[in-house]
Amino acid sequence: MKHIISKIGLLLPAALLAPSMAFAEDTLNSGDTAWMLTATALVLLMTLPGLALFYGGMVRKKNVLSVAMQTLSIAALMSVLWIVCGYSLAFSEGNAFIGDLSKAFFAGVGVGSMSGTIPETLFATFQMTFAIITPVLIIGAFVERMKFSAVLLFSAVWLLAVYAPICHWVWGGGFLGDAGALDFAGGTVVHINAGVAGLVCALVLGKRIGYPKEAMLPHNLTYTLIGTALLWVGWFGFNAGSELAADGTAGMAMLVTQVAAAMAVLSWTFAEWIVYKKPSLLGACSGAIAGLVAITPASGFVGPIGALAIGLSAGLVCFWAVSALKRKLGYDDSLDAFGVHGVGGIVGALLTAVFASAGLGGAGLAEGMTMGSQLMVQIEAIGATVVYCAAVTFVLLKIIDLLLGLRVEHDQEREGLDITQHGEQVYDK
Amino acid sequence: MKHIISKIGLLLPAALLAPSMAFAEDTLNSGDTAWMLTATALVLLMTLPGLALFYGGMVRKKNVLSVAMQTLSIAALMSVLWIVCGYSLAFSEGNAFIGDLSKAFFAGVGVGSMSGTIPETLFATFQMTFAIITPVLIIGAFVERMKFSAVLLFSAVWLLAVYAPICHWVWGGGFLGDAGALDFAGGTVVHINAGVAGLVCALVLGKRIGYPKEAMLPHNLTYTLIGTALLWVGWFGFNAGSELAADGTAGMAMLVTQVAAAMAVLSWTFAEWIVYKKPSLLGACSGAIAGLVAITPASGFVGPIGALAIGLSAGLVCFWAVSALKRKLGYDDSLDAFGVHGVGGIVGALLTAVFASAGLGGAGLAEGMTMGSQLMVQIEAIGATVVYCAAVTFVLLKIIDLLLGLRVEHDQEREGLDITQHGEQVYDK
Amino acid sequence: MKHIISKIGLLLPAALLAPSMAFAEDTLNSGDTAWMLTATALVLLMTLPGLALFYGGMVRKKNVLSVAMQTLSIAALMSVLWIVCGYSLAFSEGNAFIGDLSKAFFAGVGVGSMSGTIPETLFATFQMTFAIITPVLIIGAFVERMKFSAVLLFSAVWLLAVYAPICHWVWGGGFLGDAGALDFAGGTVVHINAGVAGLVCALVLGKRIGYPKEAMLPHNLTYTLIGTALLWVGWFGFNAGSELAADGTAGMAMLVTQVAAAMAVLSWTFAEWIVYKKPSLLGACSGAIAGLVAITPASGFVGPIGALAIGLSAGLVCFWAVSALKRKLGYDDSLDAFGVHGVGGIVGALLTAVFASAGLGGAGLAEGMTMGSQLMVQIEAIGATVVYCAAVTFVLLKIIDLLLGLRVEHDQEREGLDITQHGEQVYDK
Amino acid sequence: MKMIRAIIKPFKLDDVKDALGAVGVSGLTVTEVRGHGRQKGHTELYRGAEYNVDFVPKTEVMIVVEDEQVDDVVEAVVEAARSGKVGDGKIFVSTIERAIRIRTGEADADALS
Amino acid sequence: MKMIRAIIKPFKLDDVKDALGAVGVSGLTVTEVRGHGRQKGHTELYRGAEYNVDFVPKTEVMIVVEDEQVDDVVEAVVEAARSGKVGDGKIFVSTIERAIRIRTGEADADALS
Amino acid sequence: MKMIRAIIKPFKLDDVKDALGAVGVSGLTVTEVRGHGRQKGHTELYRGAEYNVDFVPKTEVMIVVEDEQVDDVVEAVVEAARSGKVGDGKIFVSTIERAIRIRTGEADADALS
Ligand SMILES: Nc1ncnc2c1ncn2[C@@H]1O[C@H](COP(=O)(O)OP(=O)(O)O)[C@@H](O)[C@H]1O
Ligand SMILES: Nc1ncnc2c1ncn2[C@@H]1O[C@H](COP(=O)(O)OP(=O)(O)O)[C@@H](O)[C@H]1O
Ligand SMILES: Nc1ncnc2c1ncn2[C@@H]1O[C@H](COP(=O)(O)OP(=O)(O)O)[C@@H](O)[C@H]1O
Repeated sequence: MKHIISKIGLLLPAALLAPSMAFAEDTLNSGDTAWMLTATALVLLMTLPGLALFYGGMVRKKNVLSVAMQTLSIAALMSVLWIVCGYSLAFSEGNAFIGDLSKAFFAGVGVGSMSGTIPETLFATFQMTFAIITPVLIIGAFVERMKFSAVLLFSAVWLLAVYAPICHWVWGGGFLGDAGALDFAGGTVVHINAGVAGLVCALVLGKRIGYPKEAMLPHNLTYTLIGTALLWVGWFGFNAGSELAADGTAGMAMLVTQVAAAMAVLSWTFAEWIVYKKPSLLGACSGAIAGLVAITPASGFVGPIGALAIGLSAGLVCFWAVSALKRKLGYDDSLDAFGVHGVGGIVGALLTAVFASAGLGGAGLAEGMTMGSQLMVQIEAIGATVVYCAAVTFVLLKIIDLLLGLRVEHDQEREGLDITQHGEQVYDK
Repeated sequence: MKHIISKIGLLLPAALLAPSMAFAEDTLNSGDTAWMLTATALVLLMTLPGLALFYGGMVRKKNVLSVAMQTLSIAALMSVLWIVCGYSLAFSEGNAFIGDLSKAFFAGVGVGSMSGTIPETLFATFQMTFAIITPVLIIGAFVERMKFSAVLLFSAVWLLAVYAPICHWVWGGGFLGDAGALDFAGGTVVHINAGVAGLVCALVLGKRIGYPKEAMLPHNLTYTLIGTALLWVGWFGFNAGSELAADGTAGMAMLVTQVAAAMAVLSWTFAEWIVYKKPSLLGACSGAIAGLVAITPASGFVGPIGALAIGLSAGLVCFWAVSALKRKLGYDDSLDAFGVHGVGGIVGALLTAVFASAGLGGAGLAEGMTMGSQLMVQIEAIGATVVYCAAVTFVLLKIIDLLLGLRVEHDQEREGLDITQHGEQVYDK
Repeated sequence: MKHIISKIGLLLPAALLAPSMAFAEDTLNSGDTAWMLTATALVLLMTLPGLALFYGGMVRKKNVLSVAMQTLSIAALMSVLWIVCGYSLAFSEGNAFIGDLSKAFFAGVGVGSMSGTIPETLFATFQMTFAIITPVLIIGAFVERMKFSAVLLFSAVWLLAVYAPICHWVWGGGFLGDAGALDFAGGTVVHINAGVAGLVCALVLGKRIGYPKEAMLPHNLTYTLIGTALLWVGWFGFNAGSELAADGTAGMAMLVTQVAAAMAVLSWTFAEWIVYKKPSLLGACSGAIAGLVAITPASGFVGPIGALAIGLSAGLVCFWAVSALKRKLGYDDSLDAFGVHGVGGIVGALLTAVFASAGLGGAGLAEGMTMGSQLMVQIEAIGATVVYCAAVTFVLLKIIDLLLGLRVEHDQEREGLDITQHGEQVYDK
Repeated sequence: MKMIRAIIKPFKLDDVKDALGAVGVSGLTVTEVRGHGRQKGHTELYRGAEYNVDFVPKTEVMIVVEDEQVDDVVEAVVEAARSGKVGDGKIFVSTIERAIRIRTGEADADALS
Repeated sequence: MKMIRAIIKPFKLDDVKDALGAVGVSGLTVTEVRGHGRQKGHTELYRGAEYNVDFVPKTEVMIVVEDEQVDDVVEAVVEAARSGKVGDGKIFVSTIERAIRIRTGEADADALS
Repeated sequence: MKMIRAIIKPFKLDDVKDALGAVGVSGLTVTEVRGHGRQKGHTELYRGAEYNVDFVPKTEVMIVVEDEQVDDVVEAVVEAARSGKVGDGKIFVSTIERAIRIRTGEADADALS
């Protein structure tokens, strides 16, 4: 989204001059607006029902509804907070680290406000769907054991204390964007951020009772398949939508998104086939998500060859992360929020520096950047995100543990969160 | 859609002058057309599979397929009837109460016919998806007990005798539109209409055997969740599509749709948490739909603050309607077609008058309207719809009862409609 | 897509003159691009998760995941092959029978390359989704018994040896397109092609163990319903997207798609109601797909009346094909790839010649064509496709049988492909 | 002690449970089963292919009681589960030699709650 | 009367049903169960984590017949359910003291349809 | 031979299986059931309507062993399945007259693997 932001920058004064309740007909492009309306719907589809099903299918039957409920209510809560002050903290001018409250409650954002060639309301809603999915990604790390009240409180505070600033750093005019960090659609802001937060959650909350001794098989892999497919389709909105226009870059972003996802399905599947003798659907689904994560930061900058390379790497590296690495380190990141989103995001952020170069089919680096210097900027962005996110997430969890307690009681965990937290069961005759 | 209709009115002569089989390149806006193609797909998604799953997940296992089959075949039947004469009755000139048959079988509607900046075929298809979903909403009131043949006959006649005229009143040049009733995307035409028809169905058909003594638990809440999510995403097409253009109002409509739905999820969830001690997924899903229903009439007229207020109210009022009110009155509106769509629609129609005013962040009322006078117009529109819909629905049901009988036999109801009406079972090994 | 291709032909030189990495701002239409971005997402949705669920719901529980896995991994493999050389073979100049390798690895296709009014990357991705769905349609014929390795190898070779040439014949500048064959969105290229290949697969692989003696009931008809609905909605992208623009023809294509699908639901349902006494959901779903298949070649050429006729015919003829014809001939086309896609595609291809004529509400035949001569061209296109596809498919299967073996072992088939091929089970507690 | 297993129509479960409660039985275990008997199942049609579905969904209610309660229990079940139509089901009675309550280790009569 | 419970491989159910029909048994009740025995289950891998799935899906067929029919029934089931591979299952026979047909109240031999 | 049927809490199944392995039992058959007893179920609320869910999910473990093993098996199950809370379940023991291994036709003691 980087270079778009500067476009917006240029157009912003014009938009501000326009009377806020009238159509600024001169700058609105109906084609771009049409695409962004669609892209916003697609990104929401990723969370609802995409992630709810992707994650919900992987937990045990007694916890399916709790995953769905966490997804739905986090989505609702983030939407409201985005209106209240999240958008303002991320995208108003502020300083290099955080925005200000000038747009709290969408003050001054009317029907006629523009953001580049699209209405600002639409830009804000599109961004809202990113602010929704990021905290929901984190729940993959702590499902089946965290209290519902603690989940809500954690997500709310995390949005304001971690997501909004990092989003500002990269896309909102903050120091990482200024430094030239390339993150087209959220490899750093969304995926590394959520992955690292997930890892911290997994470590602070501890393992599920019985892990890893008891078999904790996915309850319904069809749900996981549906979730994967909707995430994939929705990701077109995520990546090609981050161009904020219906143009050649959006077309290329869609193409490379498809290619990287496909290649990662193949690399994960074949790796599994070779190592464990059987290629599994869960593996193929995991590969798809890994590829989609990794192409996210790169999607506006690389070409099909870059996408093949990124997909290939993401499939192999994430496969290794969730099977070998996780087992070795022994934490219980239940649905691999870190192994897929954290690791895949890092792979993508680094390879963006490589394959963005025009020589490898990419859109080319900014003037004065070399592959090496770009790589340094990417590492800086990853590093800043990892350190800040890990530290603040840790502190937030500790505070919430004191206030509410993080985990449900032993017997509640045994009986399942659906009945004990929500008073419901997923199936009946 | 109100003010759009007048836009169309202005453009219509131009469109009619254009030779019907040639492209009227001068007026077609490809961006608006792109968005409306998408919006049409999104609204169809609300019914297929959205409503089929939302409703199907809430009935007992023995009736899941019957809900799906009713949804699918009503959708098909309404589509064909819309071509035959439904569209013409709703949207051709006619008089203040009903259109005429000048566009029956889409006479004169060709590839080059325009409706504002989009092809008329597209406008008609978009409207068709509204004519599909409205009768399907009604089935929520009578599932698990109505004969399939009676369902089809009722839906067909209801479309022509109730939906088409009321649609004409509000959007087709009829008396309610002329009076200045605000119904951007169908709070009155779709939701109040369907809700009231549902209530009449529930009263005429009577309770399900065993209601309310036997536990009638939702068979599969995952289906309900998927349905809710697809309804939500599709609703972007419903509301932002009702602008019939990709512009600032569409962007705002999408934003307020998201905000109201989110706020209603929270208000229903917290109300349930306080009253019944546990926040349930079914509650959160119900809240989402309630909020979406209530923002529907308001979506092109209010701002984010209005959306927060409308969502908050809808969640609380509908929660009260389906838990306290329904129990008190004792009818068996099985899946709360009235409690959610009827009541939510009324809440929305009334609050539209309030939050449309510029002082509260809305787009402003028409010249000469005050909040009070607008409220009176809204009440008039609600009143006309409730009375006409209730009366005609009642008569239709009584006639169909004589012709075919409305309810399946006692034993068929016990055994379930899937086997007895459709010869199928939902699961097998 | 026929007449579009010629449009592109005219525009191509301009696009080629444009510097490949810069925006060719003068020709890109953002509205058309917005619609095609959406349409591409919609067509992918048809396969993932559409077809996976449509087919997956109809097999037995022990094979659900294998269907999903085949769908997902074929989709991935076709995507990568499309980049490598599939797109080039289908759409580069070459000769009348096949393209060349000039666009292998998307050589020369950059951010600025145009294809008509949209980016070429987008055109290629849209076409990729067609190349994905066609081999996946075929699996319906051989599910529950084919080896996973053989499935992958077969799909890969079939794409290059059968799909790419036939696609070139019709849309890529080949002899059928030149002869004036009408195939707007893939009746011949996609559906007849997949249907015939499926029939050959069913014949070469032979029947499933126990067929037709044992009851092989659909495992979960809800999945089939979801799949049907997503196919339907996605088909709007397939058909209206094949216009490659957001214009009046796209609007009409969407309308006739809806009408034909709806009419076929009704005709299949009522046929079943009369013949077998009960209208089933599976019948209604099958009817929807049959109608969608049959309108595919016609969708840019016919009007609503033509669509009603095509839907009516498709519902009845396909109903007869899958119930009477299949039983008589005795092959085990497990999920009716031939009965629905092959037969429906032929019905549609023939009726396109009839209802494209202006007198019957269509867009009119090309200059010099009569209904009779157009019918002859259609028959030529069908004939060429059937013969070539059947012959090459047969040879490929025989070779793969020698190399890998086509069928899983007897006991593996009994136990199910999920466990034996993929080491997974669809449900757990 | 006797074990009474009643195979009944699924929708009669609520009535049977109430009837058992009325004769003082509070412990029971329920299993979803499928049955084949005089009630012959039915044919289902899938895309024109006719399949015999030979098994009808039934519910098995299993109750262990002391010997003197058997007659009451059987009678209660027969009353509550009867619809008079074919397929109403069967009751089978057999002997149980020991019963143990896991929680307390109580045996036999004391174990039956 | 005897109760015969056969734990068999699920895909053998059709054959067993037919074989029972051939020896004059028409009433039977079927339950989905999971079994553990010599056939040891298998390991499943989910994202690299290896889990033992100790239980294999089995089908229990329960038939109540008069004493003199037991041998025929056992033989029929053994014939029909055997594949010769480990996991073919077991048959257990026990005594039933009373049988009642709910619909008519008929008892014992008359109750077995 | 005796048939031991233990109705236990579902999440205790792994522990029970291990405990049975420890006393030399390797064959067992498991069924998902629902139980009603002192543990009374709970109410669920759906859109404000309160429903009694009278039946709690339970797991039935069925083991056939030779007579002399019964005590060990019962003890093992009691140990492994006890949580001390209401609803821990019950064990019922009855007599089996014949056992046949389908694969080999072996009978009785030999049939129990
Ligand atoms: N001999 C039997 N052994 C085991 N189960 C039986 C037997 N006979 C009947 N059943 C069970 O009882 C159910 C009802 O029996 P059925 O013959 O259909 O009705 P009815 O007893 O009313 O004549 C069957 O579906 C089956 O589950
Ligand atoms: N002692 C037993 N008690 C209860 N069920 C048993 C027992 N032994 C075996 N079974 C059941 O029989 C099934 C088949 O037994 P198994 O030992 O795997 O095969 P086989 O009998 O062919 O050697 C098991 O899966 C289990 O359900
Ligand atoms: N008399 C009985 N007959 C059959 N099953 C019983 C009987 N009593 C209890 N059960 C089964 O045992 C389970 C546990 O019994 P319950 O009374 O809840 O706990 P506890 O035995 O710990 O007091 C019940 O859910 C039911 O499945």
